[in-house]
Amino acid sequence: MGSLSVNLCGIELDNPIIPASGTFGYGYEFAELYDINILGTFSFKGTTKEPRFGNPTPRIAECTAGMINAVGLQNPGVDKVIAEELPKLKKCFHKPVMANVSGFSVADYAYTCEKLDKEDQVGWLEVNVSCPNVHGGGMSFGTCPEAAAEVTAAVKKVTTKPVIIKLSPNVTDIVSIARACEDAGADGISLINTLLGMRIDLRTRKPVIANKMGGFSGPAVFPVALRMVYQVASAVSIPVVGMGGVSSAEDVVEMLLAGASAVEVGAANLVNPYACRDIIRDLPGVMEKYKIQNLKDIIGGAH
Amino acid sequence: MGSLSVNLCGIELDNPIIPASGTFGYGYEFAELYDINILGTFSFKGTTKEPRFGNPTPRIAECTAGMINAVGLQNPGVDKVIAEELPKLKKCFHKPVMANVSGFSVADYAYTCEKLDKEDQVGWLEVNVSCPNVHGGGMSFGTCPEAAAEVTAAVKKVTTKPVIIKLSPNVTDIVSIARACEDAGADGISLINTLLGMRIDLRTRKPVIANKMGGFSGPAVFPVALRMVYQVASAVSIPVVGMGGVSSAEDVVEMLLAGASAVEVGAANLVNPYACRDIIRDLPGVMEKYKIQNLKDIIGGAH
Amino acid sequence: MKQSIFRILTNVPLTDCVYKMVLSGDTSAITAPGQFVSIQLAGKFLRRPISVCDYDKTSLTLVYKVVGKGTEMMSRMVPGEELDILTGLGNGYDLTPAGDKPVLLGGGVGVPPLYHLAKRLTAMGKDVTVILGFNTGNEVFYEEEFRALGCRVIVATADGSCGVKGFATTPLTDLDYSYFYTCGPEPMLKAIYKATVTSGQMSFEERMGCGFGACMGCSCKTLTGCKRICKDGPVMKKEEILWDR
Amino acid sequence: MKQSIFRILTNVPLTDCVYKMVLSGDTSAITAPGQFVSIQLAGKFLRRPISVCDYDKTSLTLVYKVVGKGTEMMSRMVPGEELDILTGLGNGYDLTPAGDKPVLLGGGVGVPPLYHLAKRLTAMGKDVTVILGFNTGNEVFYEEEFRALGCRVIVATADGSCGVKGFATTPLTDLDYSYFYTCGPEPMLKAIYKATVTSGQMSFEERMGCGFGACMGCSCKTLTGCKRICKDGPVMKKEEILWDR
Repeated sequence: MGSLSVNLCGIELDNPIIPASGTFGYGYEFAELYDINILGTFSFKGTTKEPRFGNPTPRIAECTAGMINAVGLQNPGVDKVIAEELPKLKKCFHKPVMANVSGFSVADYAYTCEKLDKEDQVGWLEVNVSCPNVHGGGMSFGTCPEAAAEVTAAVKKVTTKPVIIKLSPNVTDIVSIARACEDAGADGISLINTLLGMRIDLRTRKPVIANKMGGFSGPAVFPVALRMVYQVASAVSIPVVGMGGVSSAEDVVEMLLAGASAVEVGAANLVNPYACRDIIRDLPGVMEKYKIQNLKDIIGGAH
Repeated sequence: MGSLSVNLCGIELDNPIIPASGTFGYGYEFAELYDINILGTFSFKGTTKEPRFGNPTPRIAECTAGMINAVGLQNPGVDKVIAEELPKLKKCFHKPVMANVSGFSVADYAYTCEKLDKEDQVGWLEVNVSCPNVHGGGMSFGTCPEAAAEVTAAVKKVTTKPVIIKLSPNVTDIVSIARACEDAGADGISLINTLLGMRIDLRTRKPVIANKMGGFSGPAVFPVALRMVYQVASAVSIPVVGMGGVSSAEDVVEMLLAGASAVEVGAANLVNPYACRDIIRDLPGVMEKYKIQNLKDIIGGAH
Repeated sequence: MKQSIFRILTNVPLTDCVYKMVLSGDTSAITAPGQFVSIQLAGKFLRRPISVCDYDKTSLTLVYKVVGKGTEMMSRMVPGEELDILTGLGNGYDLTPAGDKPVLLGGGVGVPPLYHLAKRLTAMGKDVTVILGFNTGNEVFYEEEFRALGCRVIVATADGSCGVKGFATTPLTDLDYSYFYTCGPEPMLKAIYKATVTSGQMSFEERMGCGFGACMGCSCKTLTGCKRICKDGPVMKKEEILWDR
Repeated sequence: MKQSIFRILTNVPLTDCVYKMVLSGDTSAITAPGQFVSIQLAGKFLRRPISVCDYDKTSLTLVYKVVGKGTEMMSRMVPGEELDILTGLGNGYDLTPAGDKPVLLGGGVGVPPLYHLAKRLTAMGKDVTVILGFNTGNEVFYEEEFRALGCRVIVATADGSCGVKGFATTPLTDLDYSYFYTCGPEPMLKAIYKATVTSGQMSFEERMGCGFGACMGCSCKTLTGCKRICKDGPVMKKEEILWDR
């Protein structure tokens, strides 16, 4: 049997499967369901400088082949994450983990990244400049090349760990933003974050989500995600982490062919808590069906 | 029973249902299936100055809850449309029709619109500045407020008919583009055109579509479409025509609540040729269920 | 929590829009009354969370109201059909503080989770009173089922068309009880919070993403910190509830 | 064109990956051999276009190859299940120019639409030769069915494991025929275009959007202008074909 291993910014992964931030908590809830050490790694809940409760509820709306969420970066804040969550995480996960960071100013991002940089188990910093659910926050950095570059440069100054910038799909020109991050020193790009979406309740005639709009994810967004991964992978020379609606081993292979070096799985974890385990189980069969020896070999194969 | 009628740029429609351009030809194929005069109106196949064969095949890729097309504005050119298609259309459709126009330069748009302006049956000009499938064409106008405004102004000069600008969703700030069109004299905005998407064939390891990428439509895009309709409707004072994944009478009501004055139905016509007939048939029942007296009354109701 | 396949044994209407579905399958993950299950439905992205009405080693009883396309789909299912279900979700009711004369208050579709609770409390020899609140008489269900357990059952309808005229709180005034358990719409829970003179437990509802604590979609603030309705709830102690969430 | 519901009567494999499905329903919209139908499948957005193998007033026979998830779904369907089908799509074969000794050439899954054509031609008293091309012997199907119609049947396999070693064109060289009809993969069609000495008709394949001429998804250039494979085709006259499309 061939190899599932891939390399992400110098760190070898047993396989390219990475549960996406915000769909896997800090890991330990899922560790009750299966041994999460079978994962390539996972990206933990988006962490900010200060604790956040997030947005009012309802925060969730269902859509055809997907869902909208407007959680709004609920998290206990970086100090509590380091003091309380990471120790629990360490007990059930023994590989380098991806630390997902959000902020409301360049200084915020730098502050939080500098603290997480000191944590041995943190293998990568995934810097989210694309949260659609915080007003005047995250997303504005991800919709302008200069701002994204500024955040990238500030974070690179405070860490020696690989920095992966997570981009928003709600932009006219994803390539210019990815290039700006690469030029500013980013070690990788991950995309796509959620598409800004909305639903209205016909009974109440009001938006379903208290925050009106939210981030749309699920299989419905896969073709948009794949297109952007393909565009960015052909424009930058740093690794790309593909995500957006990935729910099967076939989707993973399609993302790798588009140019992704690894693949994050998000909404699928919420409807099937065993989604990532199942994908890892199914990959060898799919590789055999499509005559793929090693997953590494097909990265960017469609270009 | 209440009324289904709505008003679009001064022209009364029996109901808000409008088959979208490129999914209904010039009407007569569907006239063999049902009396298309039950429609509010329809937007005919995108017409350009010169004849176009369009893109090489394959032009179609299937997705979860949607499809990608890369037809590339195949049409016989405005002269032949006026000489051959409109007379056939006139035989089976007796209401004002929406003329959909694309171009590759501001002059193109003006030329084609000026010719169609002289056709009595043309009620509205829907100017497509958002085709994702023609290189250096259509879409570039739709991703920049100044360019969209320039096209709008040029078209307004050559016609007295209502001009509706059809916008692309593949932008960072849909509102600024809609406002620029309104300021340039647009009588209405229609959105969304398709999202740029892609699929890769795992067997061939190449893009499914010969043109690599194409326009993604179908129920999957509905939440993004609804969000943009809501944003634009609250930012402009001209009528908005909502479209994007609409497949049921419930979807139509949701679009009206978001602020659409009328609703275009696209991909649904391709999988169910009777989709628009069925939606019109189902609307009274849905109105009764949600206690809606007249459809006009609920336009923008969710704001 | 456990993911497994259940087979429908029966699926019958109790009222115009409330149905009772009995399924056979592995219920080993269900540990307390008041927990819920989450059901995958063909063509729907999110699972449907439904409270557990009753269960034994091999069977599961769900009483659900048809409110949308998903539950309507469920109402059309027939015996023999299979469903992918996550079981053992949520914390459920804690029986230890019940005392000897607990009262259970259910409003509309909030009634079902109280049934297995009543079964357990009566089995413990408690003197159980059940108050069932509905809008009108033809919405009433499970009155006889609770009686058959040996509970004192009081029905209250807003329009007085059946039982006491009023709300679930109405009969409380002249009732002697040691503790309360309730489930129902939030306005009713607020009224019960005010009307009750003892401590108790309340089961809450919220739009959920995952149903098992991963997505933070159903978070709420309490006097003891942030809680996830799906994982740390749906049952909360009266003492920790913060209404202005 | 007509949209209606068909009920599956039988659905059996003919080879490892080719299945024969017989359905009952309203076939009144089918007007010529070589037309196709378009099938809606649960969970799939686009319909699946499948050529008509045979039909009478009340029944429809489809012979299809499992190539993806959609056709695999079809292969698992059982008698009694219902399908939403658009019938009477495409132009179909024109029988008038057949002459008295027509030859029919089918390649792999291109064989089925030739069956009803052969039935009609033999019923007209024509002397029909059918050449069936496959890669290897265990892929061969419908040889006996064509014989039962009274056709002369020649099987050709690329590896020679059954019948003549070679392609569908191989037996043509020393065959006397008045006209040809063919359906199969494009490389085979090109070979037949070159090898045939008479006029004829060829049926083409393309990824389709709607299947009834609305979306321009399957357009191609011909010597007589732009054509839609789904509506103006799938059958084209040899004389109008432009290979460099």
